[in-house]
Amino acid sequence: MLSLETRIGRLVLKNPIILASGTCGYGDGYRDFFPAGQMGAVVTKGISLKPRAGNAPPRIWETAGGMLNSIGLENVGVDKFISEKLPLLRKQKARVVVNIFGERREDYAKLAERLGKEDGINALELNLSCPNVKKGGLEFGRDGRSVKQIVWAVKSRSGLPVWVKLSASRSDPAELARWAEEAGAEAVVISNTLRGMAIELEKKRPALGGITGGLSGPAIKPVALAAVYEAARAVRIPVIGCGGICSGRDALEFLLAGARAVELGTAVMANPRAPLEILRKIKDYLSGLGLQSIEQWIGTLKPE
Amino acid sequence: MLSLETRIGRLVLKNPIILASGTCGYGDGYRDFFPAGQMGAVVTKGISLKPRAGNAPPRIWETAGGMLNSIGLENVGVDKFISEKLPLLRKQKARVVVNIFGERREDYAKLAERLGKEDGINALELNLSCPNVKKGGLEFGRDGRSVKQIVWAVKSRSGLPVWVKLSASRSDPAELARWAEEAGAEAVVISNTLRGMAIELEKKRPALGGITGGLSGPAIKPVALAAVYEAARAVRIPVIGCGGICSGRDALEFLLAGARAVELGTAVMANPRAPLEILRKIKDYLSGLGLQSIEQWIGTLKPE
Amino acid sequence: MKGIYKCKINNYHRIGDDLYLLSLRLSGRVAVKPGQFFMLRVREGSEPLLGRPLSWFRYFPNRRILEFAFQVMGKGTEILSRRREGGDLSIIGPLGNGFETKGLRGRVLLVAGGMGMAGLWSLAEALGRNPNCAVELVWGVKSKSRFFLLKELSKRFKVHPATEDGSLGKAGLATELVKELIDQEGLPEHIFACGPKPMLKSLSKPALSKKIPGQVLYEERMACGVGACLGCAVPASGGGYLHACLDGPALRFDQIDWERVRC
Amino acid sequence: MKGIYKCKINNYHRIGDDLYLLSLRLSGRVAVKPGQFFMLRVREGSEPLLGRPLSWFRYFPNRRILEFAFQVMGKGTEILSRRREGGDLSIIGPLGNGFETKGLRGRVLLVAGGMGMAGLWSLAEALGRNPNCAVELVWGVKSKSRFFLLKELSKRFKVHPATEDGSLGKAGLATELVKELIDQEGLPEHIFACGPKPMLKSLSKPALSKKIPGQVLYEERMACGVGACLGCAVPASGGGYLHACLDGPALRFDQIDWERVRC
Ligand SMILES: Cc1cc2nc3c(=O)[nH]c(=O)nc-3n(C[C@H](O)[C@H](O)[C@H](O)COP(=O)(O)OP(=O)(O)OC[C@H]3O[C@@H](n4cnc5c(N)ncnc54)[C@H](O)[C@@H]3O)c2cc1C
Ligand SMILES: Cc1cc2nc3c(=O)[nH]c(=O)nc-3n(C[C@H](O)[C@H](O)[C@H](O)COP(=O)(O)OP(=O)(O)OC[C@H]3O[C@@H](n4cnc5c(N)ncnc54)[C@H](O)[C@@H]3O)c2cc1C
Ligand SMILES: Cc1cc2nc3c(=O)[nH]c(=O)nc-3n(C[C@H](O)[C@H](O)[C@H](O)COP(=O)(O)O)c2cc1C
Ligand SMILES: Cc1cc2nc3c(=O)[nH]c(=O)nc-3n(C[C@H](O)[C@H](O)[C@H](O)COP(=O)(O)O)c2cc1C
Ligand code: FES
Ligand code: FES
Repeated sequence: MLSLETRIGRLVLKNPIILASGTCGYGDGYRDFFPAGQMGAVVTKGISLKPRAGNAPPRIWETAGGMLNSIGLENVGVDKFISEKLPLLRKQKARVVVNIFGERREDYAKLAERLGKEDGINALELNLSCPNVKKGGLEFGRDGRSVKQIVWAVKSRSGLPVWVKLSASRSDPAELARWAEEAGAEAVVISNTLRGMAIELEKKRPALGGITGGLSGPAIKPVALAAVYEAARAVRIPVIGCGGICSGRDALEFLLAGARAVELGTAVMANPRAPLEILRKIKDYLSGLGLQSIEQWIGTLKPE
Repeated sequence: MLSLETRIGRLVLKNPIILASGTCGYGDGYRDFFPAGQMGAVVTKGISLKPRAGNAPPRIWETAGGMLNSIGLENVGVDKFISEKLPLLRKQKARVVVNIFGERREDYAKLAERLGKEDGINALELNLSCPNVKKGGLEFGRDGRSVKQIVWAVKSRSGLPVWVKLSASRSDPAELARWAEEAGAEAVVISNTLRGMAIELEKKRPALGGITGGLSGPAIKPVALAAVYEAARAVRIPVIGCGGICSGRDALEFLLAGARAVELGTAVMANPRAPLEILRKIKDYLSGLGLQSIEQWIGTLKPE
Repeated sequence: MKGIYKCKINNYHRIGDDLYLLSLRLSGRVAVKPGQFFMLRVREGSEPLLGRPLSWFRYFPNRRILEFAFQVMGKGTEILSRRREGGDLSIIGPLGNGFETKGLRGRVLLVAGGMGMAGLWSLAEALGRNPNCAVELVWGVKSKSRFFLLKELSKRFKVHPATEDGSLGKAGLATELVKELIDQEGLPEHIFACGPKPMLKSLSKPALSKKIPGQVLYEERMACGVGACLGCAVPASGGGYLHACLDGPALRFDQIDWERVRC
Repeated sequence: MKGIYKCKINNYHRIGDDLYLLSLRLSGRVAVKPGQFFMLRVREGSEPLLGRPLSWFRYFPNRRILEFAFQVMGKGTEILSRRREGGDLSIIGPLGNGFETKGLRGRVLLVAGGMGMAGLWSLAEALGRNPNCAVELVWGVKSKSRFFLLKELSKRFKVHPATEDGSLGKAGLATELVKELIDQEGLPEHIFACGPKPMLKSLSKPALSKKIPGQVLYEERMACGVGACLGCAVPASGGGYLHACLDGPALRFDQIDWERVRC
């Protein structure tokens, strides 16, 4: 029997498939299609201290092999998240990772303190790489020292495992992963969307209401894969791969490059059955190779 | 009559279509398909002081909406370039831009000195953003101070207009564009390829001989467009757009976002007729709007 | 219940210029309300990535036939227009809230702009079965080749056609015709509208100022269609945003901040 | 001369398992040498981005018919296999150097691995017309369903077939059969080979050690096909790289540094 269990710091996931932040609502967006509990973990939409309305529409635009979004981190805010969303999530028997986002450094610490007191949260994922907001996010994620400070603050205030989400856009994720590791992060997630833009030619205006947005989907897969490969060589903490993973083969490639788990975003929106299909393919493939455990696959890319 | 003339610093191009470095040989790679002289300019393959053999094959790999290359800056070296390639180029009646690349900062200065003495070169394009070599290139392109030093050295040693080629991969092109401007660059070219990677699953090995490579083609268009849009707002020197431009509409979008010219790479390899088709489409579209000059189009994206 | 349905393409009909009627055979039954929609997976290779939202058009539960009417607009609908009969197609739905029709009575005006008729057809049929309602339709299109099944519709309802080029019916926009109708025949009890945003926006003015109760089928770009991505934002009259795939696509005129609706 | 040719798809034939013979009608004449190839544009939307290199298979100048034989390997060839007769197809070529056949005489051995026969067919025909040459073919495939037009070939040449599963001819690899042939009948004057890299690499050993002059048709991934991108690097025996689309694809065994050839 093949074991798909994968350890991310203190946390053991029953399999390496995670639903990525912002693409599965507050973790339960696909309850009509599959039980979240079948996933290794689910990550909530990014939560901020105050509720955020998000950016003006249009917020979604398709591009070659990918899509842009400029949601602008619309969310209900931490209070309502705790009172209304978390209770539902607790019922789902899934590992719950809460993605948090702040405009100022202190915001992360405050969010950590609030969420650290709640039951049913298995880890915090720090969004230090959102291209869709003016302040915070990407800015912090480009400066090693800020990354370190924020990770440290969140870790000490919440007591929860801290995952740091980085982007291969305009910063070097392997370098930043080192800072995150130093500060005690238990995993880095690579990559968030890449900053991008589309234009409506006939109307001579930006296609997105937020002008620029974040590129996700198959188009960015090679970029994310390179970053994961390099980060996995740069740090000892687990790297979680994310970016354009749409098939079992894609997921197997990220694991081969050194990721200990993968997050799925765009793929699930395009096909709610994708997570289960991908899980099945991983099982079949690794069993076909006669492996006992996914550990025998992770990071075994031939160096040459 | 519509004028397509566009001014890039000291240089006037008869139209905004430029063949990008590395995708048209030493500027004359498509002589069997169209005269290079019909382009606004051609940019040569990156030239280094010494000849370079380049990376091990495979060097080309297709990805969703794009392609990876890891040529590794194979080139004949500056001596042979001057003796064998430049004479052919001079005959082509095209604006000639020589792309140069160094492993150390001094290399750029030495190249500038050599090339500054030659006739038939209209500008130097500094590759500060190649993801395909271990030393130099991308490293310099991530650090503003290095950019400034190199630009200054090349400018003063060659006397030629200096274009700086940046990447939206792991650095902020708008920020670096400011450094380039300060140092006296006459244009910035955005963007080079994005660092990426592919894996051959069945063989458990990197698909490219060079392990990682550079992503180009439609997949990166949104990333390049965002970077061009932002850089055009950050500097007063001309921005030249590059990245996934495959159609007249794509080119018109980059111009709208503020680019004063565009470079075509992957599109030409996929279809040698692309440059002329794109030029025609631009003409038809702008004439259709009743414009007299492409100046009336460049940078006129509605702000909102 | 929301689900993924693997369907067989039963048949295709061209019903006008770039207009198609797609008939699917479902594997099981489905409960659909007028105003609800499905996401159709048209993907070939990695493009187009996302599903395409289409209102269901007609449903024949006994034969398990679900129909969609669509216009070729871009890549996705183009691919859809050349899929083969007998082929497979995955659809996700039914999605969204559907129109609110409880307690409806009196004169009801349905206003369709172009392909918007596809979103109102099922509503018209449902209201047609309601003895308390008198259904009237205003349907505006660019040119008469953009009408589809107009004869069938006209047999069953009072239809006021309008064409921008005057090739059939009233020359002008649907909204102009609505204004005339109101001037001549008074306010209807309820308005339902579906069409391009400029039409809906212009319709919102008389609807709100004259306090005619009404609902629109609001089309916004979607990624997931199931409320998971917050992509389909609709400016809400109270500030912030509603979400077309969850709170809508059927929304009351007064739920929307029309000032912030970009056309 | 190299050029872009807009062709009409004249017809398609399935010639084996996943094997197709594609016949194109050119708008003009073209001068082709055995060993040269064309880049076929199979793009639909933005995928697949790049052209696909295929050796020309047969050419009938009077009817302006150019044929390609190909195996479905991935996305590009799959699309190519379902293009419709009568449709348009853009091809770029003829590209590459072609085989060197000047002054050739005596026993000439052509060694094909699988679909590699597509690259040697035109050469066999040309050499067959050379009265100074005695052409012999070794053709190895996985299983007999991978042979195509074998009967036609066998009528005109001495063909030694081999299959890995033993379903036809000798059981084993083409290279093993070549070794046997050499042992039994002595060294040929010249070897031409086309097939997967492991086959070429293994063939290079006897060819180089026994100093049999020979050429291979070397397949490498290409972006431009015209020498503009330096993508199609082949490890050169003198160090550095040759380029398959410019210096090749026909290369002498001794031009290549087989140690550095990755399989
Ligand atoms: C709830 C709802 C119901 C709809 N019902 C119908 C219907 O019954 N019949 C019909 O013909 N059309 C309907 N539409 C519009 C239809 O979804 C678009 O015409 C279609 O998605 C265009 O896809 P494309 O690939 O051909 O065009 P492209 O322009 O290539 O599409 C690019 C992207 O934009 C999106 N998009 C483009 N136009 C629209 C639009 N008007 N609304 C939302 N997204 C859009 C696409 O889904 C895709 O993600 C409906 C839209 C919504 C939101
Ligand atoms: C000079 C030359 C002549 C050829 N002649 C023939 C022929 O006559 N008949 C035939 O069936 N095949 C021939 N091939 C191989 C053929 O080009 C590939 O099988 C084809 O490109 C596969 O494309 P795909 O999209 O189906 O596969 P995919 O695997 O999806 O292709 C992905 C990418 O890899 C490239 N690629 C994959 N396999 C090869 C290969 N073996 N060589 C070069 N590039 C490859 C593709 O061009 C594409 O860029 C030739 C190759 C070369 C270089
Ligand atoms: C609609 C949308 C909303 C997203 N929201 C968030 C978010 O709130 N926080 C975050 O860290 N990442 C967010 N992301 C990024 C995704 O979690 C993921 O990192 C990215 O989309 C790349 O993966 P993919 O290609 O599989 O989608 C969002 C992505 C999309 C497409
Ligand atoms: C095969 C290949 C070789 C390249 N070589 C160079 C180079 O030598 N110097 C350079 O500055 N850019 C080089 N580039 C980058 C291109 O000039 C261009 O910036 C990039 O491909 C993005 O544009 P595109 O999407 O239009 O191809 C190369 C790109 C490719 C695909
Ligand atoms: S489309 Fe995803 S929330 Fe509506
Ligand atoms: S494929 Fe571009 S040089 Fe050979």
